[in-house]
Amino acid sequence: MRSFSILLLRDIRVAFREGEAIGTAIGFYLIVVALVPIAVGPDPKLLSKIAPGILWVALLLSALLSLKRIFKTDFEDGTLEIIATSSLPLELTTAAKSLAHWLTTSLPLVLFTPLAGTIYDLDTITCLVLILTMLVGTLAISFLGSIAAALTLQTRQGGVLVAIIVLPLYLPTLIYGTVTVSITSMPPGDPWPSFLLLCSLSLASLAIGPWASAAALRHQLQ
Amino acid sequence: MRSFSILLLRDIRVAFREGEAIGTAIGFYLIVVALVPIAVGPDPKLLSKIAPGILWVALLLSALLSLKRIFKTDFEDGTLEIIATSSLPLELTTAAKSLAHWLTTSLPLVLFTPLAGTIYDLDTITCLVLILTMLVGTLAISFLGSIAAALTLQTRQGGVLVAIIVLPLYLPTLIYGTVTVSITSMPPGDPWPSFLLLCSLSLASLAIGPWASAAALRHQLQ
Amino acid sequence: MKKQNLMQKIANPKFFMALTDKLLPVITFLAIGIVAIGMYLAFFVAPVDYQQGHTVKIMFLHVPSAWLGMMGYALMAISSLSYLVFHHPLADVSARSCAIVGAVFTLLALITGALWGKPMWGTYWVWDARLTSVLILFFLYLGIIALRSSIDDEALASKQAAIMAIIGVAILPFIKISVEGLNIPWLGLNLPSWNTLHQPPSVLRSGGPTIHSSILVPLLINALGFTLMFFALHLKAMRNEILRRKIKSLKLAEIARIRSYESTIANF
Amino acid sequence: MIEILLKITDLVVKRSDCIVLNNVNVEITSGEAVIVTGPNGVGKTTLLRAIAGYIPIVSGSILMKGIDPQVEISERLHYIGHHNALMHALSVRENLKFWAEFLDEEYHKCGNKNSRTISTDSVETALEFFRLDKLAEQPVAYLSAGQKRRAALARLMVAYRPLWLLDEPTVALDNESVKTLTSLANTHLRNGGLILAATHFPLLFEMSNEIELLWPDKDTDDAFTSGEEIK
Amino acid sequence: MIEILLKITDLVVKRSDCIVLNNVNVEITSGEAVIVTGPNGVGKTTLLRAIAGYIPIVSGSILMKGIDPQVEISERLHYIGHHNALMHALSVRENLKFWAEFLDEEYHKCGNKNSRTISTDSVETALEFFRLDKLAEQPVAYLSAGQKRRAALARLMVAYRPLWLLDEPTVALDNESVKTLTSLANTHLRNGGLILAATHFPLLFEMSNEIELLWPDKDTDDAFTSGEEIK
Ligand code: HEM
Ligand SMILES: Nc1ncnc2c1ncn2[C@@H]1O[C@H](COP(=O)(O)OP(=O)(O)OP(=O)(O)O)[C@@H](O)[C@H]1O
Ligand SMILES: Nc1ncnc2c1ncn2[C@@H]1O[C@H](COP(=O)(O)OP(=O)(O)OP(=O)(O)O)[C@@H](O)[C@H]1O
Ligand SMILES: [Mg+2]
Ligand SMILES: [Mg+2]
Repeated sequence: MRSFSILLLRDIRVAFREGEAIGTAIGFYLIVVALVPIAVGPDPKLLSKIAPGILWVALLLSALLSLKRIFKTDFEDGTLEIIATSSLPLELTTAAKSLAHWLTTSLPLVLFTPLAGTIYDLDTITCLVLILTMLVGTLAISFLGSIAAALTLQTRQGGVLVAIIVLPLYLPTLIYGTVTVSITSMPPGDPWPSFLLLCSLSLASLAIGPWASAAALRHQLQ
Repeated sequence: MRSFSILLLRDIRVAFREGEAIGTAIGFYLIVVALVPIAVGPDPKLLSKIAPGILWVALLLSALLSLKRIFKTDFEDGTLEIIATSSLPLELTTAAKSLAHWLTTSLPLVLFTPLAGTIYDLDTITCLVLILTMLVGTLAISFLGSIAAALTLQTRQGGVLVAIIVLPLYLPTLIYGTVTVSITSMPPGDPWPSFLLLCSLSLASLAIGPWASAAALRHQLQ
Repeated sequence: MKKQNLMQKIANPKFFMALTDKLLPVITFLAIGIVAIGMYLAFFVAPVDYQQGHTVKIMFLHVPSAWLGMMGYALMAISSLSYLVFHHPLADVSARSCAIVGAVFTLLALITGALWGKPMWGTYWVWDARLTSVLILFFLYLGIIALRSSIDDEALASKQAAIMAIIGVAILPFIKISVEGLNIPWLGLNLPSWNTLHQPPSVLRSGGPTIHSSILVPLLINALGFTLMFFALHLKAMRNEILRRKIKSLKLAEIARIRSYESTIANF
Repeated sequence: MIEILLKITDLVVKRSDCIVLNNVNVEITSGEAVIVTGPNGVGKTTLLRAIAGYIPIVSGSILMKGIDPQVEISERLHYIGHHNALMHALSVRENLKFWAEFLDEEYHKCGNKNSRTISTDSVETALEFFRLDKLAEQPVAYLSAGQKRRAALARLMVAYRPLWLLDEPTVALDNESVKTLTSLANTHLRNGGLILAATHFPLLFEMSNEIELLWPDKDTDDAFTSGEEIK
Repeated sequence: MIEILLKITDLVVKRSDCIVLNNVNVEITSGEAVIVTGPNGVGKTTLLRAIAGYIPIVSGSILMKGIDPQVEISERLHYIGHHNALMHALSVRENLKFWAEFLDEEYHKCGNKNSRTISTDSVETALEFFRLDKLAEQPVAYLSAGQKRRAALARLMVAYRPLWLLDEPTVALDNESVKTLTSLANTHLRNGGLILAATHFPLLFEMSNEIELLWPDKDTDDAFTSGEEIK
């Protein structure tokens, strides 16, 4: 699929070009991470206790808010219409765009988690597990998110509405992600089941996401 | 200023009309509030400890993300240009729009805080103080926020960059808001100074906001 | 051409380039020299703190960079203001350079501070007022840089960044207040310092420094040296920016020529 | 009827540091229309936006005689640009009502007595005049390109401004609607209005001078040639 | 050169459940251009978008003979709509390059042998043809209305598609550029291409039939009168 990769590359280029999408997502992530302790108060024990949860939520939010970008611009300037006249099935178009989003947003966020971790002084193992779960979980974020992005294309609401629509879909991911971390951090208990469940969730979203968002897009092109 | 009120009313009407701006903001707020316990784990003492901080952050974020709306639509469909050809000074235009944002977004969020509070079982007094501080603090959010909204009008970045630019400006509000609450909840200590500071911060933003965002807008009508 | 006063002279980019061309090496040399002296005093003359051990040496890097991080912002705010008022490009160039250099020094303060925190407080980071407020300062720098770089139209970007910088200057008093609290008797306002572990200022405080001269002297020398280094970097960055704009304006001239060239086709 | 004069002298305007308008001179008096033509990218839109006060001018002057000096020029004009300035969420009528109230009120304040006061029923007149009355309740998002354009043009009727700046007003209009627009413009001219229109489409206003913007050429720095009358 | 035939029979299309197109019939053969005219809001854009497959059709059929049946019609056409489909952040050249690679590759896959393969230097040709070569490096955001439109039209050259759907292609174009477009269209027709254009502006293509869409009147449900030849 050459056109798949062309689309992917172009989306990545645009993501880099357009006001450093990546930088802002990371910035938002770090800021949320920084806000919580300021608001909650500086008790280190308390913080390291809530750290994994907060980091997950922060990641979720900052990935979410960049979701709108996936289709919005292309839709408004008519690019999506033209892409639809190519032989690349709409399902693959959405897949390419979700993948681009994962590469340009979710992945960098995950890579910045260690830094955030030190700020909450998480111990190394917990931090590693956290990153691992995030790597898997963010796939679900990008691919399920594209559905909401497609659904909310016509509303001028932007990121917030997207968030509301997809957050329920993310709950399982969030729950099993954090559960896996918390189990590993306090030994009695086997993290594998929940981790495997997490993986299967991501796989499922890989399968469903592109298809569903393509369906959603078709109606909007009128 | 009749035209001021006309603009205000029209903005409010649009806010209600366009994809339920208000609903989405509230939804986002409640979801974030609901996510944290899920992610952090259901320990009541822990939760009620972090509650005020989390609620404040959630409020901040959900108000933030609707900020983009303030100018974006009007700018893109050329309405702002025409408004600029009226004798209503641009400063008052921005003031009207910030005020509309406060009425249609910040205020409803504050009113939903008691509900959120029950999730974390906050005691009544703390909850009341929290709401009071939020009422004052959100003014700063809407009026400082309009600056960021105006500054980022030309960037295709949308909500996230707005957040990054404006969050540092909010921190004082956030800090003195939460400090006030925490002091009242654990008696030794006088909450007034920090509360007064909070009020003065909001007043300052009322004065600076419209002026600065008007300055930022002027350059963009080109 | 009419007589200019010194300020106007310096503000003229050509003259500025010529001037800094001479000045820059001198400043750089001085900076390196003084820092060398300061560091020598710091490491071989200043006494080893009985409780902090050798880690106290970090202070000589940490404190100056912290000060310069804040000074950088102040300088940027001033430049920005004068740009909005006088529309002089040089002011904008200065503001832009400040953002980058200032951010670097702030980052330096954060890193050295964090490294110092490990032995002192047992953790790299605590959510203490001073640390947090400096972190915010850093975010402010980043936000301004991001804003500038995410607006295509450079003229617009400069103005927007300037406004942002001026609004953000509120952070500087906040860094102070958060640690030292705020006490305004005639307002009946007495704000306790917001929770802090960090050293209260002992040099920049009303009522004179409170630390022993054997540490104060090398500290101040270092501070002087780093300040010079700051300006060296700042001037260098300004020169680069000016050159970059020269190139860009040449490109634009090319486009202008082309637009008129296009007319020759259009008129056929 | 008071005589109004718009006088633009030696106007120089930059677009991102490259000079687009170089020493442009235009003069428009009451009852006169000036039509700016010229190749794409020569600076028609830039000229209109500079007059409307959106783009800061590098040098030169834009003066309007015959209105009270307190009032900004930008408050005495209608600008119809490439964008339609319609809120897609609101219906056509709601959009026009908003503009009527918002701009109209302005007009009262700068209180120029000797011309008709605008009431909200002017909205209905405008709707009918542009044959939008059937579509009045539709959200703007549902209109066709030309219908949107007509709704934008209807703004000219709901509030009185002496100077009209029209940037390619006929875009997407069918011949019928072009006639409608022309007749509207002519009545405006007869009432002593001023019109400055940039277009590629031949517009037949009464009393219109055509003016052609040309590419600046190196030797002369006068980018402007006043065209011949075409009454 | 293979004969291609686009056959639209008894097309019925709804827009938010009110019938816009009622029993429309059009036939276009290789080398022929059909120009759809009609008042605003009669359904020109709707017709084009229905053919491009954006709007689901209620009844009737849209067939294209002469292309291999596997391929969707939507993959054999260029659609130039009201939007320019240009990324404002990217430069003109980057935009065209993207379309060239993206659409071109499609073309190779459905492998229609007997027409020239498009290489990326087609981008340069297109840029020169529409006199955009000097502006190629500018971000699209900096272009004037007409320059943007030209960049959009350049898409027609960077990838070969037999059927062109042009919705008011001349919007914001100066006469010069209209000529450019016309000559491009004519070469396309000579190479056996098909063109369906909706416009209010008289376009002079070789071999073009004009067809006028009329408002559906209550008694007869045929909204369509096939217009006379104007060769
Ligand atoms: C990332 C962590 C840190 C940050 C962001 C930070 C920031 C600052 C700042 C902004 C100042 C200038 C204060 C003023 O003059 O108003 C300062 C001074 C100072 N810091 Fe830190 N600091 C950090 C960690 C530490 C640590 C761990 C120590 C050692 C206990 C320390 C000791 C000092 C001392 C002694 C001064 C000089 C205060 C004076 O004499 O004015 N800092 N720091
Ligand atoms: N998105 C939409 N939803 C509902 N109805 C629509 C929509 N877009 C257009 N319509 C209606 O469909 C009809 C045809 O619209 P269309 O855009 O096809 O007209 P058109 O012939 O292109 O007019 P124009 O010459 O102004 O472009 C119009 O009456 C319009 O009100
Ligand atoms: N936002 C902008 N930033 C920088 N340059 C611009 C901008 N908009 C337009 N330009 C440049 O200014 C010149 C004049 O643009 P303008 O829009 O005034 O042309 P125009 O006469 O309106 O053309 P058209 O007939 O296509 O509308 C063009 O060469 C264009 O490249
Ligand atoms: Mg124009
Ligand atoms: Mg149409």
